Order: sequence, then structure tokens, then C-alpha cells
Amino acid sequence: MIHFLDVVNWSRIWVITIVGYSVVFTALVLLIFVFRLMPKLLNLHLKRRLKKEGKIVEADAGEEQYIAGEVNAAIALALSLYFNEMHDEESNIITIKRVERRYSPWSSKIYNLNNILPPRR
Amino acid sequence: MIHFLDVVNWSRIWVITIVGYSVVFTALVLLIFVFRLMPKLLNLHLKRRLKKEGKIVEADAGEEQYIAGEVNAAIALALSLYFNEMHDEESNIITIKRVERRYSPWSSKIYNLNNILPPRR
Amino acid sequence: MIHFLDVVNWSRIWVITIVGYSVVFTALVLLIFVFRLMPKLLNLHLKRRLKKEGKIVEADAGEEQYIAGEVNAAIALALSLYFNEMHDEESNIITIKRVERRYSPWSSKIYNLNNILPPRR
Amino acid sequence: MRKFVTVFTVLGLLFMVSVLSGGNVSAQDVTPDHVDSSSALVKGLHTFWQYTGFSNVTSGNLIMIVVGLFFIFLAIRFNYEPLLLVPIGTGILLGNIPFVEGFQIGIYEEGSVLNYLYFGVLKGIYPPLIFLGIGAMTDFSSLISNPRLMLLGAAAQLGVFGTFVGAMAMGFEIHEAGAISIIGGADGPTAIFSSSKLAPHLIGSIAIAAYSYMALVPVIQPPIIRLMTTKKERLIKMKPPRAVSKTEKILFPLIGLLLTLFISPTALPLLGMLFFGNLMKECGVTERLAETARTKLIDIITILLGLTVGASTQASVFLTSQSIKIFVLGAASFIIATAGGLLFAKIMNLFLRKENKINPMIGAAGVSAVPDSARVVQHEGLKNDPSNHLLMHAMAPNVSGVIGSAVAAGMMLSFLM
Amino acid sequence: MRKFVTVFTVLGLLFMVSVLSGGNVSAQDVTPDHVDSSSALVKGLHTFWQYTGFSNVTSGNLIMIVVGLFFIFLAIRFNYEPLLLVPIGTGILLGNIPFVEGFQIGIYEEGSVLNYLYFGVLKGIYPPLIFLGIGAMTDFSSLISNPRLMLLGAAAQLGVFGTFVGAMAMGFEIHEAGAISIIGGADGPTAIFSSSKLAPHLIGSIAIAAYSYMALVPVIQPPIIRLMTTKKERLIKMKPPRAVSKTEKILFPLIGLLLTLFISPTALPLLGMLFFGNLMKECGVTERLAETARTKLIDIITILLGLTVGASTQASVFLTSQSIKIFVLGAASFIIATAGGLLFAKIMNLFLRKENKINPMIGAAGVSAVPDSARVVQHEGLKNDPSNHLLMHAMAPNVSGVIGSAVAAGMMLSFLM
Amino acid sequence: MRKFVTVFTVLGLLFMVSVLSGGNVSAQDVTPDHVDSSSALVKGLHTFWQYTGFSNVTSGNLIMIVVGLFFIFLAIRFNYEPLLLVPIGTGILLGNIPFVEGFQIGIYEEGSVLNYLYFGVLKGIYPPLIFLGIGAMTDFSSLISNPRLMLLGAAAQLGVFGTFVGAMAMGFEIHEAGAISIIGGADGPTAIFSSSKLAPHLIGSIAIAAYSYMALVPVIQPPIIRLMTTKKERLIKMKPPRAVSKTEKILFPLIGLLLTLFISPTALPLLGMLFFGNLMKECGVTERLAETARTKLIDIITILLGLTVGASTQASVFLTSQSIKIFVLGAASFIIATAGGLLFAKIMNLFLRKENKINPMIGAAGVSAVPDSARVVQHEGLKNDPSNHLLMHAMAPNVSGVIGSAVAAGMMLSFLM
Ligand code: NA
Ligand code: NA
Ligand code: NA
Repeated sequence: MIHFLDVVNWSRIWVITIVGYSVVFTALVLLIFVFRLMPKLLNLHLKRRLKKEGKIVEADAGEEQYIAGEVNAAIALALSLYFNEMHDEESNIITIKRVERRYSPWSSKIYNLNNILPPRR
Repeated sequence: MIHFLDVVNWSRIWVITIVGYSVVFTALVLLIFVFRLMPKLLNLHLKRRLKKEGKIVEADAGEEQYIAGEVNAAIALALSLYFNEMHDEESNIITIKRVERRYSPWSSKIYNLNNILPPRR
Repeated sequence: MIHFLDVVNWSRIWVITIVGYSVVFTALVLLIFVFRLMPKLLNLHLKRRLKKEGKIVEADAGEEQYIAGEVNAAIALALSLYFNEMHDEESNIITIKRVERRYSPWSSKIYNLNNILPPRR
Repeated sequence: MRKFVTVFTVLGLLFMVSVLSGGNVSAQDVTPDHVDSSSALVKGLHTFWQYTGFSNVTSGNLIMIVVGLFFIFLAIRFNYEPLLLVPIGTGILLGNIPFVEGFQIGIYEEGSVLNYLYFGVLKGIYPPLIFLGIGAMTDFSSLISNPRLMLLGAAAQLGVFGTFVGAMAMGFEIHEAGAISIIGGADGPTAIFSSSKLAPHLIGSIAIAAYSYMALVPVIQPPIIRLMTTKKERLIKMKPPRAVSKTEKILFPLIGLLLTLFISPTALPLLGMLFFGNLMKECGVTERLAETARTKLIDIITILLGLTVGASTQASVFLTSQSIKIFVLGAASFIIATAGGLLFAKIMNLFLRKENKINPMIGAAGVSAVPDSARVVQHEGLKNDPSNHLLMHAMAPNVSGVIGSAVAAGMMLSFLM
Repeated sequence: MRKFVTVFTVLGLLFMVSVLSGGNVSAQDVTPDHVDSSSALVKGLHTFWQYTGFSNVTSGNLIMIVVGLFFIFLAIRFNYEPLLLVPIGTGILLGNIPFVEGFQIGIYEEGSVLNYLYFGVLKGIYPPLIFLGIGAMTDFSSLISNPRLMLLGAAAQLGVFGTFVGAMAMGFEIHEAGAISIIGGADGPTAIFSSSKLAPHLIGSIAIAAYSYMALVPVIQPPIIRLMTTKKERLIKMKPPRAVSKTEKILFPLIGLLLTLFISPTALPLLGMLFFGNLMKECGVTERLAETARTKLIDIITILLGLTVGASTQASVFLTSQSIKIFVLGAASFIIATAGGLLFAKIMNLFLRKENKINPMIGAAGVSAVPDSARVVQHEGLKNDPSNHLLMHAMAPNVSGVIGSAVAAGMMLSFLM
Repeated sequence: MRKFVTVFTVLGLLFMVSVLSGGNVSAQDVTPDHVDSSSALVKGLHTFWQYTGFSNVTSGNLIMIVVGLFFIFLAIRFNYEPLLLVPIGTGILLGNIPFVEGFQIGIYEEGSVLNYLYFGVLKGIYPPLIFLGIGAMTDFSSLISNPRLMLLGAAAQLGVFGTFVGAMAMGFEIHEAGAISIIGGADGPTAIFSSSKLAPHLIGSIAIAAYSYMALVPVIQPPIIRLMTTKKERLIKMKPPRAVSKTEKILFPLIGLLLTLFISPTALPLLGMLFFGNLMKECGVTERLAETARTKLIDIITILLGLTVGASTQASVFLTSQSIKIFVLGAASFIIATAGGLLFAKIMNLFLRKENKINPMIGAAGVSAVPDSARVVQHEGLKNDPSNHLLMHAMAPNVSGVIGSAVAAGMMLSFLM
């Protein structure tokens, strides 16, 4: 806190910033490079193996498979349903019914009830 | 152990005893106080909200709901059944049937069996 | 590593080897002894108790029960099926369908999905 | 009947221990000092023999092994607190395998595995984690619906303070007396936590005493209940408890945490964790964490705690006249606590209108040996009137007894640490 | 609406904190120095009183207790990150129970239970274990099928480096600035890990800031998205992602681990564990271990991490002008990160053919507040075109943002440790 | 066929290691000493470069990374011990990411996360916890019903003592030789535990050797079995095992614990935990604890143990001529152990009546690579007579082999610690 702006070695700050940001990009660009290459390599491998085994390499084997838009939408919908916050609004529901289940500061017996009773809800 | 009764500072002992016991009571009395008050506060809040929303506050909304005696008894019965010790008396049952399931001092494969086989019993 | 063969106290080595190997045998022989004796002791106990309770001790109560050979075979077969390595061969199956389930580096909400969704196969 | 046999066996055994050991057990080292065997092999066998348990066994070890086996027997045969007595019993066996020092075997040897695992006991780390799990499995509804029954949980802490005075009278040092007194709280984790802070050398004795008597609650309490209540009192039927809303159940741990800890901050590790666990259970949005806390986490800690507490009863450390005295004080503390709860319930009845009168038997549940003391009350209630179910009413003093003992332990720590 | 109220309440509260505390909160010790009470009992009561929270409470404690309760309220009422805010909120309560030192209560007191549990935070042990679980629950398919979207996760790290410069400008020491900057990564464990290495005294403030803003992502991001994108851009539909084979999914963690760690070895504890967890998940032969890592293990660590990080906000340590500045920087960092992602997406579009153009809104998901920022994008997408589901596309920058911030944190550690 | 390829690849790789590394791998530091770059940016890039793995990589690192990838490949492709080889393999990768010291990255650097997690290996804490889980998942019925087959588990410990003599002959120091010998026990946790006590610097090599050969049991054992038994012997059918009562199963761990530990107290951490786990499983009243011990607890420990043991193979420490020798000794030990079991079974047959004769192949299961060596026996049995199921008979020597190696390890510790 006793550092003042004019004391700070700003060139160092900028170096860290620029080098750091660049490296993050480099790392992910390298990953991109590898993963753009991979399907081709794996496919090549597959083709070769199929050839060896005497099977006919179909023309469309090399094409990438895409997930249809409707499937996409259906999934997204299902997910958004799950992701939705479902608030249990306050309701004076009788909750005393499981009063003594599961409790045991020192007693070990009640631990076992969890195994016997059906799971909570 | 080398302390003798007449060396012990008994006034201190009694102070700890009396203050300690009183404080335990104080703590729980405060909790009692809060929790006797709470249903009234929550109820008040509920009434106000209902009023705001234009709904009719029914006469019996303020009454506390009690759990009926029979329900109480049924629950207690069910519980006492669960709480009962159920001893498996010795019975020369053939137990060798799962001889080699689950075992593995160093082998990792068998760990996975637990995921495949149905749970024990 | 600077120890040479002629410097090593070989008599000590042989003592450890012989005593060690013998002790392993001793330990397991003692266990064998106890567990050959045990069924007889337990059986004796059982007979005595049955007598006390006025029940007729059947002649074959003392005989050991053996697991029939066919049962044995059936169990072994079932086990060998389980033990078999089941390799999932590479198959270009669409796996993107659960893209966003379960993920959360810092978000806590998604943790809960595991409780809602059916367990992963 | 069976239960009386059990009690007498326990007491007989304890008496035997004191007689046999005479307060200090000496090692029966059967190994001669010099062995002039010329053969290296005989020497090797001799070295091996010196390290065996057979060579180093003491009568103390044998006594403790019998005690350990007896604990395991009680757990399996009579289902007395099996989740605690099986690990503790096995721990006693492991702690009393005779050994030569220097091989990192014993629980008190630095670098041994048991010693590392014992760290969580010695530093009071395990008990709060147990309380976290307990909070996550406890339903405080009965207590929220009938708060005045909490007083019974406070009254039963007479066991704690009575034992404190008793321990001082029996000549214990004041910190030791404070630690011993918490046996009267009938809460294993609370007793272990307090001992770890006030008198670490007594952890084993205090824990074993506490767990033993808690396992024997169904044997100890009924006669006291019958002695201190009239037939008419035992027949009192109580009003069914009020239903509790979700908001109340969420507010309970928050208010409880702040209120009790402002009064007794030294109880923070115990009560903080208890109420934290309960909040996770009741808030409805962290069920996943509560589930882990009340299953796998508490299981792991229970295994480690039980095993190491058991192993800490190594005969050379455990078999002392102190341990005997602690067992005597423990028995007294359970009796006093039960009596305290019963008596206070009777006093409360003097001030209550007829329709609100409480059945004084539920006072016995204030000792907080949850849920066994509540079950004892239910049992006694049914004996007197087969339609009088007291279990739910007894749960309120029962769980408040846990809070009460933690506050009491906090007070002891405040005054003595 | 409700959400705006929330934001304003948070900001108002923070302002109040700074005004009330005035930068340094002084203890309001109400206890007089000498009490000439002759009676021992009064003396005892006095001793008791001295140790209570009521006697030692400071305005700072009260402020923090309100903050803790507010966190818990947000979690329960609005479901904002409940698994994190409930433990952290309760931790704040526990950390601000007023106490007298010397009783092993406080998280900064050696020998206290909280202090032992805090060890895992202080030494950076918990965050990698959280990452292990995260790896075991994350599906990287979206990223593998469309690798170029990873660039958006890199671009959003502008938040990190922008905050670094900002923190220096606001007068923080360079190591502190490095630790604070990681708030811009929008990853709790990464931020805590970096702080533990660079500026352990700021762990509490940094963690609280990071988690607060992450909880508020659904409030912070939408206006920025709308400000920085045109209606036409928001309507862009993207090509459905390619299906991913099992082999690719197994190779991903292995290649990712080697590549990123060769570039930034200091990120090893975080990225090593993340990819290890993912390998266990995807390899198909260790499902049992992956299941444990993503359920019980991560739950236990989440409980301990949340509770102790919360407790580390003890008012006497936490309520400083530094904390206020860190909160301001945190808000800025989230805005910069979001803008960085959006901007880069727009730049990328300049170089892409028409059918390959990306919807720039998914750039906002690069901040990696998984999965909330992806949900925000999905939400905004549906608002503009109810048939445009962007969730899956947004997951790629979202998870690559996690890797990006870990690499960025590794860089900070390399330069500053 | 596939399996032979695997074996040859492993051996070839190991040979390559020794050739390439020449006993001591030197760092190929590509960084020049002085960089006279005037620009601060270039200096910054240079600093960054100095810390990358690319700049510090050694041929040793690369070799070990290939080994790690190969382990993971074996686990996924051939399902060889995946729960162990995946964590160990990933650990090898993490341990061989090249780094500059001083950033708390490496497993041998104080303060690093890996170093903290390695503590449980170094102090021998993880192996007993693994044994706890193993006890809780093992059914000892086959052994109880046919106790004399335990002798085969004892006989196979020839592998341990033979390796001990061999290690001495190859010039190892006596404590090192003791640690190495336990590879012959074919029990990972036992080998790691013994190494941690006798020769901590060899933990990595010993563990890797033990797990490698255990994974290769299906490749190593069949030829030895065929070599040492006649066709006629391989056709012997055995009497079905006797049924076992619940009482016997409860008494087994108790008697086993007391008996074996009185004989060899130094085996307490291993055998005590093994029998404790088994008691929890069989006693019928602690199923909850047993379930946790054999699932989540053992999973967590397996993850941590595997990862850190793998990481302990940091090339600079691991790639020595010692490691090569240990691998050679390991191969020998598995062969000796198998032969020992087979031979003793043939000797036993000399003293048994015709109807009681045992199939000598089950002697091979005495090495205790459970359950793989038992499966090998079953497999070989079926090859000779498709109706001869030996699996259950082979389980008895198999599990007694575990007890046998733990006793043998205890003896080594008694003599050498
Ligand atoms: Na109590
Ligand atoms: Na990020
Ligand atoms: Na073995």
C-alpha cells in the first residue's frame, strides 16, 4: 500500500500483461490446432484399418456427423427446464412427520435407519 | 492427584457450577423465547402479505395446526418397529455363494464389480 | 550400493530368510489349526443348546454341508462372465448429448442436477 | 433379564480390572537378558521371539483385550450402539497388541499410522465433523413446535455440574474434573472434544466411560424413572405437537447458532458445526452437501474416531486407578442427569395448567443419549398406558440436551482453559 | 426486477460497510477494567460475561454477520450458487462470533479446529481437489467438436490482465495485484489457489468478491451483451456441432494436460487435476473413481472450503479499505472479461465465411462462470429468436474459459512467485 | 498373442530406458546464460520461456511420459488394473512435466500440493486405509471352509524371501533389499507400506514394479503353471467347499487379528486394518460403515495414492540403474512366488489321501494377485477340463497370500527397522 504509482515499475507490469495474455492465447491456439487435426488422423487410421480388414470404405465414412438442429433444440429445452430455479414457496406443510428419523448425536443405531428407510423423497 | 480436598479452592468450584448451570439455562431460555415469538411474527407477515394481495384472511389462518393423536400414534408405532433390534440368530445358512465377489487387495478390476452387480441384498 | 558381496553379513541374511519364511508358515498354520477346530466347537455348542431346549438332535446335524458341484460350476460360470474384460470398441457414437450436464468449475447449481437426473447408466 | 446380566458383567469386569492390575500393571518380560546361543539361527529366532506379542504381553493387555472383545460382543449380540462399539472394541484390541517400542506401531509412538490418525482426536478435529453430520441428520421440529420442553434439556445438565463437583471431591485436578464432568452430558463427541482441550491424557478413559454408559442407557434409566415418578404422573397424556413451517426450520439453526455462540463462544466448534449441518439439511438448496455430511463423511470420521479412541486405551496408559474413578463418576453422572431432568419436569408441572401438563418421564430424555433415552421414555409410557405415545414429545428434551451439553462444555472451557 | 433490487442491496451494503467501519473497526470493549465486587459469584458472572460475544462484539462483527445472513438469504431465496453461498455465509457467521483470544476458537488462532481446516485453503490443497471433481463432471465434447471457439475463452482472460493493471494503478503491491487479477477469471478455486500462493492475507476478500460476482453473473452480463452487440448479430444461427468420438474424448485430457502444462508448469496443481478427473470420467474403465471424485469428494471439500473461506472474513482482518477496493476491481474485472469475449467474437466474424459466422453473444460465455454465463447467452438468444438455442455453442467458450484462467493464473505465479 | 506383444513392449521399453538414460539423465538446459536483449518485452518472453516445460525438458522426462501414456493405454485398451494404472499413469505424466524449482510444483518440493498429498504415502498412511477397504470387500469364506489351503498362501511367500537374497546379491543395501523383497508379495499396499518404512527413496520404483507385474499376472503365470505341472495333475477335481456359518465369519477377523498380530506386531497397521474392515463387513450391525470403507473411502485413497506414487517417478529421481535392477528383481520375484506355490501344492499332495488331493495349479494363486491369479488358475483348469471349475478353490490361497505377505512384511520390518 505504500507503493505509489510513480514508484511502480510499469514496464514490468506491461510485460507481464502482454506476455501473459499472449501465452494464454498460444496455449489455446495449440490445443485448437491439435483438435482440428485429430479427427482427420483418427479417420485416416480408421480407413486404413477398414481397408486391411477387407471392408469397403464407404464414401460418407469420412464426413463428419452433425447433430440435427431439432435434437439440439430439444436438448436445450430439457436443459433449461432443469436449470430453472424451482423455489419451494413457503407453505405451512406438516413437516413433523419424520421427527425422530436419522437423529443421533451419539447413538449409532439411528445411522442404520438410513439404510432401511427409503431415501428421502 | 496430589490435590487434597482442603487445598482445593472450593469457592471457585461452586462459582463455576452455579454460573455454568445458570448459563446453560439462560441460553436455552433465550431460544425458547425466540421460538415462542417466531410463529406469531411469521404469521403476522403472512397475514400482511395476504392482505396486500387482496386475498381474504380466513379466520382460522392464525390457529396453530396440531398433529392428530392417531397420526402421532401411527408414527410412533412405525418408529418403534424400526427401532426394534432385529437380531439375526445363528443359522447355518450357506454363505459361500459370493465367495469371490468384491475382493481385491491389489487388483482394481474387482472394484468395478460393485457397479455391475446388484447391491448387496 | 557401496556394499560388496563379500562385505555383506550373509549369515544374517540367511537367518532373516529362514526365520521369516518359517514365521509366515507358523502364523498361517496356527490359523489353520484354529479354523479346523472351530466348526467342531461351534457344533458342540449348537448340540448342547438344542438338547437344553429339548429338541431332538438329528443324526446328520453334525455333518458338514457341502456345496454341490453343479452349484459350484454355475457360480464359477457366472463369475467368469463378470470377470471377462468387456472392451467397448471404438464406435463413432454421438456423445454430445449430455454436453452441459454436471459441469461447474465454480457454479454450485449444476452439482444438484446429479440428484435430479437418473444416475449415469 | 439379559440386560441385567450385561450390567453385572460390565461392573464385575471393571472390578476385576482394578483388583488384578492393582493400579499399576507391570510388564511380565519373560525374555532373559543374555542368550548365549552360539548359532546365528537361534539368535535370529530369539530376536523374532523378543518382538512377538507373546513375549511382551502383560496382564493389562489381556484384560483390555477381553474388554475389547466384550464391547464387540455387546454390539453384535445386543445391538448396543454397534457403529461405535465395534470400532472402539477393535481399537482396544489393536491398542493392546503387545509390542516393542521403536517400530512405529503404538498409538502413542510418533510416526505410527495410528498416531497420525489419532491427531484428529487429540486436536479435537473429529468431534466437530461428527456434529456436522449429526446436524445434517437431525430434525429439530419437535423442539421448535414445543420450545418450553428445551428446559428439560437444560435441567439434565445437572449431570455435568454435579460430576464436576464430584470429581473435585474425589481428588482430581480441576482441568481433569472439568473434562470428566462432560461425561454427564451423554454426548460422545462433546466429551472427547472437551477432554482434548482440558485433559488430553484422559481422552481414552472419558470416551470409553461415556460410550459405555450411553450404550447402557436402556438399562440404567428405567429404574430411576420408576423411582422418581408416580403412577399417576406416568399416565399423563400430552397435547400433540404443533406443525412446523419450513421457514421456522430454516431460521432455527441460524438463530440457534448466533444466540448460543454469543453466549458461549468456546462452544463454536461443536455448535457451529451442528447448526451448519442442520442449515444445509433444512435450507432445501444444499441437499447434496447435507447428504454427504450425514453419510460418507460422518462414516469415515466415525471409523477413524472409534478406532483411535479405542486404541488409546493401551493398558500401560489406561489401567490406572484414575480410570476406575472415572467409571464410577460416569455412572453417577448418568444417574444425576436423569434425576435432574425428571425433577425439573415435576417442578414445571407445578406451574402449568392442567391441559398443558407434561409427562415428567420425558425429563429423562433430557440427558440427550439420542435417541435411546427417548425410546426408553416411549417404552415406559406404553407400559403404563398402551395408547400413550411419548416418543415425539421426548425428542424435544432429547435434542435440546445435545445443545445444552455443548453449552455446558463451552462454559467449562471458558473457565478452565 | 427482483435481481436489480438484489444488486442494489449488495452495493448499498458494501457502501454502508465502508462508511460505518471507516477503514478500521475498533473493538467496543464494554468491560470495565476493575470490578471491585466482593462476592465470588459476581466475579464468576463477570468472568463469564467477559468471554461472551455480547461483551466483545464490534460493529465490524455485526456488519459481517449481516453480510453472512444476506449471502444465505440470496442462496435460499434466489438460488444463487447455493452450494457455495450457504457454506460461505455460515462461515462468515462463525468467523464473526466475537471471542476472546486464547481459547482456540478463531480461524487465525493456532490450534483451533477452524485453523486446522483452513490449512487446506492456506496451502492451496482444496482448490486442486475441487478441480479434480470438476474434471470428473465436465463434458468437453462441445469444445472438441468446435475447437476454434476456445479462442473466446482465451479472449475473456482480458479480465484477468486488465484487472492486474487496474490493481497496480489503485496502489496494490505487485503480488497482491496478481492475486486480485484472478478474480477476472471467474473461477473460485483458481482465485483461491493463486491468492494462497501470492497474497495469503487477501484470500478471504478475493474469494468473497469472486463468488459474489459469479453469483451475480445473470444480473451483470445481460446489459453488457445488449450494449455491445447489434440486433442482427444476436440473431445469427450457428451450425450444429459435430459429433465427437470416444477416442477423441479420451485423448483430450491427455493432450490438454501435456500441452498446457508444458507451456505453464505452474498451473500443474489446477490443470493437472482437472484433466486427471476428466480422464477418469472419459476413459470408461475408472467410472467408480470418477463417480467418487465428482460426488462425495468434491462435496466434502466444498463444505470445508466454503466454511473456512467464509470464516476467514473475521471483521478485524477483513473490514479494510483494501477489501472495498478489491470489490470494486472485481466488478470491473467481470465487465472487462465479458467485453473481451464479446469483442473478440465480433473480430473473429470479420474473418469467417458467412455460413461459419458465430453469434458474438457466446463470447460472453468465455468468462467461464460455468454454466451460468452460458445460460445467460441461451436466455438472450431465445429472447431475440425463440428457436435459436445457443447453449451448446456457448459451452465451448465456457469450459475453455476455465482452462484459460488456469493458464493465466499459472503465468501470474511464474512471474510473481 | 496380444499379451505377448505387450510384455515384449514393456521389456523393450525398459531396456531402452536403461540405454538411453545411461544410468544418469542430465538436464538439457537449452537456455543460454546471458541474454542481452535490450527490450523489456523480449526479456519477459525469455523469462516466460525459461519457465516452460519446453525449455527444461530432459530425455528422462520424455521417456517417463511415454511410460505414463503406455500405462494408461494398457489400462484402457486391455483393462489391466485400470483403477490403479490410470491414476499411476497420470501421476507419471504430472511428475515428469519439466519445471524450474522454487514454484512449489514438484512432488519433492516442500509446500507443493503434490508434496502434501504424498505425505500419506511417505508416512505409510494410505496403505492401511486401502487395506481397511479391502477387508470390507473381501469374503474369507473359501479360506474358512478349507483352512489347509492357507499353506499355499504361505508357500508363495518364497517370492519375498527369495527376492531378499537376490537383492542382497545384486548389491542393494540391506534395508533396500528388505523393501524390494516385498514386491514378491504381489500386494501393492503392502509393498508401499514396507518401502515407506525401510527405503522411502525407493517407493516409486518398488510401487511401479509391483503394480506392473501384478497387471501382467495373466501373462506371466500360465507358462510357469504349464511348465511345473503334469497334464494329470491339472485334471484333478477337488471336493466342493464346506458351507460356512455366520459365526465363523465373524470370528475369523477377530481370531485372525489377535493371532497374526501377536506373532508379528509390526504388521499391525496392515493386518489390523484388514481384519477391522472385514469385521465391519461380517458382523452385520455396521454395514453402513463397511459400505463407506469399501466404496468412497477406498476410492479417495486410491486416487491420491495412485496419483502421488506415479508422480514420485520424477525422472531425475527415478531413472537410475537401481530402478532397472528393481524391475529385474520384480520379474524374478513373481516367478519364484508362483513356483513356490505350485511346488508346495505338489508336496502337499504327497501326504493327502486320494479323495482329498488338491489340484496343484491352485498353488499359483498363493501369490495373492487377487483375483487375477485365481482367474488364471480357473482359466487353465477349464482349458484342460471344461467342467473343472477351480475358481473358488483358488480363492483360498489367493486371500491367504495377502495375509501371508503382510506377515512377511512385518518380519522384514522387525528385523530391519
Ligand atoms: Na446432553
Ligand atoms: Na475463466
Ligand atoms: Na501375497
